[in-house]
Amino acid sequence: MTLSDQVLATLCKIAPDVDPASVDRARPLVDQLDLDSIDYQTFLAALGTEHTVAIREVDIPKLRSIDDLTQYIESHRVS
Amino acid sequence: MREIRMPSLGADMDAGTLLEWKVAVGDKVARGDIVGLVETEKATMELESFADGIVDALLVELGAKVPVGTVLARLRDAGEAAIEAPVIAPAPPPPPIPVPVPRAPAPPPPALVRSSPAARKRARELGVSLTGVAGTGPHGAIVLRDVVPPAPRAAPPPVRTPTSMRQAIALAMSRSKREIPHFYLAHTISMKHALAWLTEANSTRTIQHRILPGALLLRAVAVALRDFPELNGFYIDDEFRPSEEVHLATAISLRTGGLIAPAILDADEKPIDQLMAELQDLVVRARGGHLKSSELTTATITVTSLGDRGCETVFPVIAPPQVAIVGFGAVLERPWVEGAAVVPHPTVVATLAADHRVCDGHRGGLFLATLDHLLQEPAKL
Amino acid sequence: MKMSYRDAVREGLREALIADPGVLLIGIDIGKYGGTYAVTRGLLDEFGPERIRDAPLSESAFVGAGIGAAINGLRPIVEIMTVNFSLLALDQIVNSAATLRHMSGGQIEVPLVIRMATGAGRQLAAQHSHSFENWFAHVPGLRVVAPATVADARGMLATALRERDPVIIFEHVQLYGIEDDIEPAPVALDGAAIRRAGNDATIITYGGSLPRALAAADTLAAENIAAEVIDLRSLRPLDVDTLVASVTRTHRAVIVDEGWRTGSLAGEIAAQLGERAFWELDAPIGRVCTAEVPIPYAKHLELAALPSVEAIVAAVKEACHA
Amino acid sequence: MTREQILAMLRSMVRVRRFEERCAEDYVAAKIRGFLHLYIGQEAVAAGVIPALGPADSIVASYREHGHALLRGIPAAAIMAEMYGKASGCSGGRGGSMHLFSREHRFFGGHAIVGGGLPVAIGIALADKLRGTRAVTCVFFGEGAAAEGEFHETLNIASLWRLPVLFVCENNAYAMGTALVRSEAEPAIHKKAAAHRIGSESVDGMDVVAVSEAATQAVERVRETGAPWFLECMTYRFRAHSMFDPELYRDKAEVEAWRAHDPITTFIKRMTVTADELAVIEREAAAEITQACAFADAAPLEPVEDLLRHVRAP
Repeated sequence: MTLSDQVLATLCKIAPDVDPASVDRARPLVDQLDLDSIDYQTFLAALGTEHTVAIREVDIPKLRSIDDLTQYIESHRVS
Repeated sequence: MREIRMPSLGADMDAGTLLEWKVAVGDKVARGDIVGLVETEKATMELESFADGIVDALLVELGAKVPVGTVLARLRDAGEAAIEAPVIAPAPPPPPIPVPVPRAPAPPPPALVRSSPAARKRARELGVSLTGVAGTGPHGAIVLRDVVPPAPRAAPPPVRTPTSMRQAIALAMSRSKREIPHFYLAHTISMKHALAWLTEANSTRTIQHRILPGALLLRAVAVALRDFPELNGFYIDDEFRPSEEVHLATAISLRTGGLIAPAILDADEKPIDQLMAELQDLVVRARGGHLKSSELTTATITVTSLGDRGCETVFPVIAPPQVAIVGFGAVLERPWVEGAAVVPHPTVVATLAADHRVCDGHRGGLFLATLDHLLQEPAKL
Repeated sequence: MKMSYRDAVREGLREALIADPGVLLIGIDIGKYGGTYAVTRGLLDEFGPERIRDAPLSESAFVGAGIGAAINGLRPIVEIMTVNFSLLALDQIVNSAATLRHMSGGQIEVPLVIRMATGAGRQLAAQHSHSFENWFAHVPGLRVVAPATVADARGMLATALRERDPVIIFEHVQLYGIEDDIEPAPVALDGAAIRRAGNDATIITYGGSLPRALAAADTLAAENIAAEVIDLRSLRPLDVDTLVASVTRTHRAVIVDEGWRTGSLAGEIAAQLGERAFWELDAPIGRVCTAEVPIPYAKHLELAALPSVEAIVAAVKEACHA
Repeated sequence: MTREQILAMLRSMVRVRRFEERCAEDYVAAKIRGFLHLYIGQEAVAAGVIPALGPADSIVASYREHGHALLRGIPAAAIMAEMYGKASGCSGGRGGSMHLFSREHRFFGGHAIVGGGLPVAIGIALADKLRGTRAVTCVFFGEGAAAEGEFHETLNIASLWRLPVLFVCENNAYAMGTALVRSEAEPAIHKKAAAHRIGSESVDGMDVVAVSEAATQAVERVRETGAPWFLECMTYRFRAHSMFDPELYRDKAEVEAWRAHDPITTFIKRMTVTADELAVIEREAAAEITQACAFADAAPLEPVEDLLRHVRAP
């Protein structure tokens, strides 16, 4: 299971009604799914915990798609 | 040859004891004669002959208890020869009824997960195990709502608001429009200071404890309400009952359609971090359908926010028996006069719908002004 | 056509008397006095003393007479003023009416309708406030119905008169005054009716308890709980299929029954649901019955004893684990 | 009375007597179970009253009703088959000794609740009255019924509504184990009818001729006037109340004294019935009973799959 798949799986756990196959990993998630700020915050917090990465406040506006998040985690996680 | 048998002298009689013979071998007997005495549980009864004849043989000893129908004596007709017949030994006593050997008690069943039949059936249908599922039923029992389909599911569930919820919303809203004379006020508030404070506050917090603008707005409403009791309480049996506590209901839209408004209890006494954590927990549980009934029923006022992608202004409907509702539109950049210059500011339109039976526009306006003032000094919230 | 429950029963009786000369009414004070609950007012003048027969205070004898007349070709409708006095006629109802067809190997039929008022709520105290529908609903050979709406009160009698065996109709004392706009038409005696649809819980009730069940459903709706309300209409035979179908949808059942809990009709229904809808149950079957005390005279005590809207709401919320 | 009428009366009583004796024998042989109440000693009442009723008239009897059923015309075979619990019994094997029924003979039952048949009887009469059929309903009951509330309720309504009912009280001095004087303040049962303004009389229930005359007049009177009549027949049962009643409540001497009034032997003496005439009647009765028992023995049981039949109309 690639890191990108793991990120998508975490999203689906937060929003069980989301069909993973239909998510365009390049496009911003808020444009595709009915996610409000709280859902997104819960999603970011879960990613931070699962991949032990400190997502900084200033970076958040740039983390809009699955690809953005996957690259950010790869480069910032403490491995 | 005719027989005299142990008579059935009662619906509940199985056997009888021969007490006495009144005739001897060779005696002449006529139909209807009493030939002996028999004892039943109930009483001593006469033994009657239903035939004429000469006593040929007495076949049962006195005192013998024999089943109904046992041949007790034989009569021969006048001309018949006597038959030498051995005296029949008394009938063997009925075999003792075998007393079942008590089986060792079955070993106690494995510690059962306490769950309702419907929950177990749903679990079987979904192919999920119940172990480890946290039950929200009585004494922690797993009930239907605790059995959720395994994620991810192939087909997205059809967007269908459970009819009961739609009906409930319809009933409450139409009652509200019927009974509550709403008045509406709107006020645009600059969020420049608030957002700046948030960005600074979040930079010192981990992603898990990040605070969102929504939580700040809730906090501001809760604090503002301290000075406006007439907006916080219930209108029941034609009178307003102000509430000591401030239980803020937050309207949460559900992806499967419909709306639910669980309450954050005592919102005015909770610091911003706790408010944020509770808000997040409520949204997750609301979406999973795991809300406690007390959370659904005790709200003293409701706050509804359309979120960052909604429209500018919301004109909400009061949820009876409450008497007010605060609405927030999307936070948008708007031109803002600062001194002599016009500069862009992030702003939000705050609205108030209130029950004119309880308070008037003047007090409503002051409430929104107080809200504005509080949001200009976020650090104090 | 707008009419009260009482008017509906009277019209049903008038229609029966007009339609079949074999029909006659027997009961205490049904003629000159016009009926304790004024149901038979005016019938004596219209149909005469031969067919509207005021009986002496001899329940066993005049119910037995109704049975005999039914055996011998007439269509009597016997009124036992209230179920409280039916105890005096219980032997004739159970050992004669319900049993003659069987003991005679099918030769003797007893096409008899018996009407009785039932229930409490009018501060008539213990001897005049009984609910014994369950006693009669226990007896094979009887059909027992409980019209809870004006339409059923108007329509059940004509159907009952077509039965070739005894039918007992229970009319709750608190329903006589309710009014409704109905079209007079015969209705089936069988089959429970869903008086209010809902998917969160099933409230099962009959007769005088229906209005309280509906009120409870209103209260529950305001709290996001949509309760389905089922009116049994027939107490023997019980339409268990409809109940099972509903509980299969809602997974929760609460039964409201004005009888005393122990040995009640609610107990029988709970047992049948336990047998046939076990795998659909998400909570124990709730029962809201009269407290096990002779009905007290004082209003506040009587109300405390009888199944209340609040008790029904509480039972449903408990079933919903709310 | 003609010779024919005399022999007919004797035949009635002898048929009932021998039938009941065979029932006792079959009960002891466990072919008949449950309760069995024999009519031996009281034959004159049924033999006197039943022939006075026409085919359109109705009869309601108690649990001691084998004699009434037999003399009303229900075949001995159908009655015995009912005792054996067979499907071809006159009640389909569903009623047994205490619940003999025949719609065809308007024989509306054996009723086993003491007094239970009384209200049903006036109902049948009410229907006949309203339909103007001039039919009479005759209801038989023991003196024990007079202590039941519904006895008085029934007499009052019969009189109040003027119903064509002939009440026949078979006063055999004992209600199961209780002597009449120990249960009724006023042991003369027919006097109770007067309290409800119903004409009544008492007659020697051991004298079939006296019973017949009284019954014939009573039936005609009821038919003509449409009003009820009360006939008390003083009679006696020679056997116990039922098959396992040890008769502790009466002494043998009393029974023997009543045997002297045996309705059959006294009738034979009084009417100088010859040995030949008696022999023919006895032979016919014996043949009837043997045939009945053979039929009952061979008759099939009702299949258990039919258990739930006869509860409601098909």
